Amino acid sequence: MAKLSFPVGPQHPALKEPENLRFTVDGELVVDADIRIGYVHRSIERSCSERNYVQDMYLCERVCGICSNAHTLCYAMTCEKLADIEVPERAQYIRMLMHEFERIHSHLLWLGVAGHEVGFETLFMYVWRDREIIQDILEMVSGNRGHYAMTTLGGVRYDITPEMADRIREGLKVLRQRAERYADIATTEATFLKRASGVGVASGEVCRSLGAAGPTARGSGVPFDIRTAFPYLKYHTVEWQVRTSELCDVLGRTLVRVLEVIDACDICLQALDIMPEGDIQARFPRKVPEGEAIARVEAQRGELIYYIRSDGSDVPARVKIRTPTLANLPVSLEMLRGGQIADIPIAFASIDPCFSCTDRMVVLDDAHTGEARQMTWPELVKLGRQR
Amino acid sequence: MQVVTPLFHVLVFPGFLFLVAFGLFVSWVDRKLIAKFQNRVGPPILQPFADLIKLLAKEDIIPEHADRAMFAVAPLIALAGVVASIIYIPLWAPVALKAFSGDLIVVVYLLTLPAFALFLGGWYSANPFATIGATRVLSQLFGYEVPFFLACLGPAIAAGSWSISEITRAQDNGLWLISAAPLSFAVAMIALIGKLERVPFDIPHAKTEIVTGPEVEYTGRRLAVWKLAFLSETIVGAALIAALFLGGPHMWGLPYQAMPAWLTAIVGMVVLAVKILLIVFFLSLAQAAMARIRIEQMVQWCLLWLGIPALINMGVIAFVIRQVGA
Amino acid sequence: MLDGLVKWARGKSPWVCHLNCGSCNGCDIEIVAALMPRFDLERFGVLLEGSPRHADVFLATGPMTRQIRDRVVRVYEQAADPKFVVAVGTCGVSGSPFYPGYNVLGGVDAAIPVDMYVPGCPARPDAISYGVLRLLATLDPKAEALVKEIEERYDTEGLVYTPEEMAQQRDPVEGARG
Amino acid sequence: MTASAVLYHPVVVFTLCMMAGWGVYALGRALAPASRVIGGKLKTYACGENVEGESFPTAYHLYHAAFIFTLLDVVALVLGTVTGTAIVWMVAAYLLVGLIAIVILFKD
Repeated sequence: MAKLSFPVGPQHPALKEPENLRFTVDGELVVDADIRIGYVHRSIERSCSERNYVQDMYLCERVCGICSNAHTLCYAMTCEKLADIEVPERAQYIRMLMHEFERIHSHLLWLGVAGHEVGFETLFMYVWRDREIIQDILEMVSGNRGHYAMTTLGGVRYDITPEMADRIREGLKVLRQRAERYADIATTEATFLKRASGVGVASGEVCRSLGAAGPTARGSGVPFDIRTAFPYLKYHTVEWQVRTSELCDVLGRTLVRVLEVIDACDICLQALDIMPEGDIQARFPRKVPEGEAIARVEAQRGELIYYIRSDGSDVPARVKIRTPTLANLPVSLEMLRGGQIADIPIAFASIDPCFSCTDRMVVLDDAHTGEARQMTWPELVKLGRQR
Repeated sequence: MQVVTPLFHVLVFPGFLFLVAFGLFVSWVDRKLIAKFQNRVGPPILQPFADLIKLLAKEDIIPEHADRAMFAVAPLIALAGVVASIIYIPLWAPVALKAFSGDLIVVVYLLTLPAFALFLGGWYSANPFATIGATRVLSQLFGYEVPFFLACLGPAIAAGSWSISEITRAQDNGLWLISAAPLSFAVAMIALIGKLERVPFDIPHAKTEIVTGPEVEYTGRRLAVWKLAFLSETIVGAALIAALFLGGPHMWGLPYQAMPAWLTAIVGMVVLAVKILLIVFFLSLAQAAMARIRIEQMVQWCLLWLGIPALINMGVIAFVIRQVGA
Repeated sequence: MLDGLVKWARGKSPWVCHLNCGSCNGCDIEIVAALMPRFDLERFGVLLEGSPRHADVFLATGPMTRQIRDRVVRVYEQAADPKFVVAVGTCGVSGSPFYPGYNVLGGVDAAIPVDMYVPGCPARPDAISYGVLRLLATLDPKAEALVKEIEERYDTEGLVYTPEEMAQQRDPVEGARG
Repeated sequence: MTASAVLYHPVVVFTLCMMAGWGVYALGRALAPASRVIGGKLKTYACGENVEGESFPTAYHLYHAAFIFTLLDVVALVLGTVTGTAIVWMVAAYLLVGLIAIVILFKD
């Protein structure tokens, strides 16, 4: 029988981002899946070595529009390690609040998109309506609906006033109720279950061996979370637990995310109560001492790692970003193979892919031997812009 | 007159123009209802009309590898099949414009034409997404068509006729056939969702999977004709179910004897319109409340949970008739 | 008469298609947010279409990366006339802040013609709605009244730029770069 | 046959409706701008990528559903043409065929 091969992306309604998946199908059955990335490669890592530490902050924030705060947080933590700066207590709490706000907004966004992928438009609309609550909170605190620019080197830029805290509490209480309702819908709606249960299966074993991160791994029963494994900020001062699910399918990942929204609300409510008064910024030097540092945070999609090497000037010698989507891609292809065409969008979306985080560039001298070479900035510009 | 009246009926009222106009209105009701269910404001009343005019005024593209004739004719077949069947469905009186023994079969088969046309249009678009969509259209047809047919046969056996007009007239006493064939009615409603390819059975058009399926390559006026075919199909399908199960244009309690002929016609039309809108309300509700399922789930589920109830209901009716008849 | 009808219909029924030219997702989620209950663009007849063949208005986001350029051009070509492009977000307008990067060719207009610019990082949903309405106002005189009403009630200064306004804004920058 | 009987015949009605649909095309042709072929406009839409090939045949795996559909549909059509008391037996036979078909379908 003829096998049909077709591309999904770069412009496809299921994908909000340009990436190219190529499928070979036998009827409705996916025989093979392959992925081609690089459409969103914007030369960020290299550009970081062209700008100073403060400017890089804004560039790293724009790696991704959904997890922008996780990127600035991780970047700032790395720089602070390099410069050996202690961040004030209150700033750490505010950073944690922002981190969790962003998790709420991102998980709700994902849940809505998951509804869209399986044709459940009403869930999509409802979730996104409720997501506006957290968007309002973010806007109130930082002044923008996305790219909050809240973290700064040595602390945070804005304080949370008591009036703000009250409004945050109100909003989070509503959101918590709504999240419980969505957990209920996800586990009881018959058509949603038909599409989520047993779809995109990746066992805990597979997730471990292919290095999956974040909710993708936790949805397969791998209880790994940077927030407990390598504690940072003030997570040890609040009560919460690492959510896992043994279902190993889309439903498991959905449940993990919805429960994490509830947890995030709890974390924020506790943090607002125990937050000490005090400074929100420490002074950060213009030049950073020579050395290298790594920081890792649990972004909403999984483990995010920043590596920075400093040569003692005000410009980093190298910034390297390892994003969770890159770690999750091999698992996602495992999920797609052997599935059905209809499951492609939801199974692929279940890792919450983010290609703006992921795209890299490799220049091969010789495509057969795979020999790579080093290029200078002008050479790169010439290569990239030539027509 | 002998020529003009039928032409008027086919092309203007209740045929082509009326069906399109009413279909546009009903599709606005549908979109508005869904918007309300989803907590939104929804489009203004003339929105479907504006969409239609805009589509007509767009450039027409035929992809280079598509079969030009098939690509052009497929939407027309779909539209014509749907519009033609309205002539045999009772609209303002319990008798249709043209009734003959077996017109139920003709209408049911005319209503399968859009599915076949969609298959042809998709297949000859020479596009991978359209091809997958086209095969899905056929697979889905296998799922809903038999239950729909069986469900329509329920009232036919109860009324002892294969003519829609006869079946509608049999309900003149106020006893709607939904009472005799409740299972068939439920099956017909669900199968209608499959026929109209709406959520949860919008599998051939699944936007996030295969873009829009068979009509992915269609632009401008050809897309407009597809849209017209789909929205007319909603009306005709709903009118057919109303005629078979809900007494068509008839409403108990209304003093038909005391009314002049023209008034009964208007009242009948309004009653039928209300019934159609109720059925559309059900369709919108289903669309708002459910996710799309997969094609093989759909086919299995339909044959099992629609086929068997329809068969059971048919068997019970046939058995009861035999007892009464004996 | 027919001409007026067509203009009215075009202004009333913009089906949008989302075109990501290498964006960071920030503007993309705000575009989706504009379709959601709070802003509900369907009031103005906006429908999100998947296939560019069905679309009238492209909402293009992001700096034009080298890899995506040819694909974007092809998708744009495959849409039926008349078609319009709204560049959403500061990256879509000029490629900033990625512009000096080796793989970034500039804004959306580096590859396809743009009919309206909506700056912002990310562009707000209300700004995107306003940008689409401004675009429609150039098609349909009736939509113009709506835009006037909005401009009277809110401060819309600098939310949206037409290509002419953008050219004026840009000139000094281009000079500095050149 | 009178003129009205001919004009209400399903085939004639169908043809008339086809012509009405053609009228919609004609109206569209009058309203739409002339087609300009530029670049890859006529190329197959595949998410912006280039796909090779002039047709995309695909495999099919729901043959059992197709088989049962054909079987039941033909029998239902036969049913539709019988009248009188024979229908009861026909329905019984049909029920039997239908149930057997469904058993076959869900056997595995």
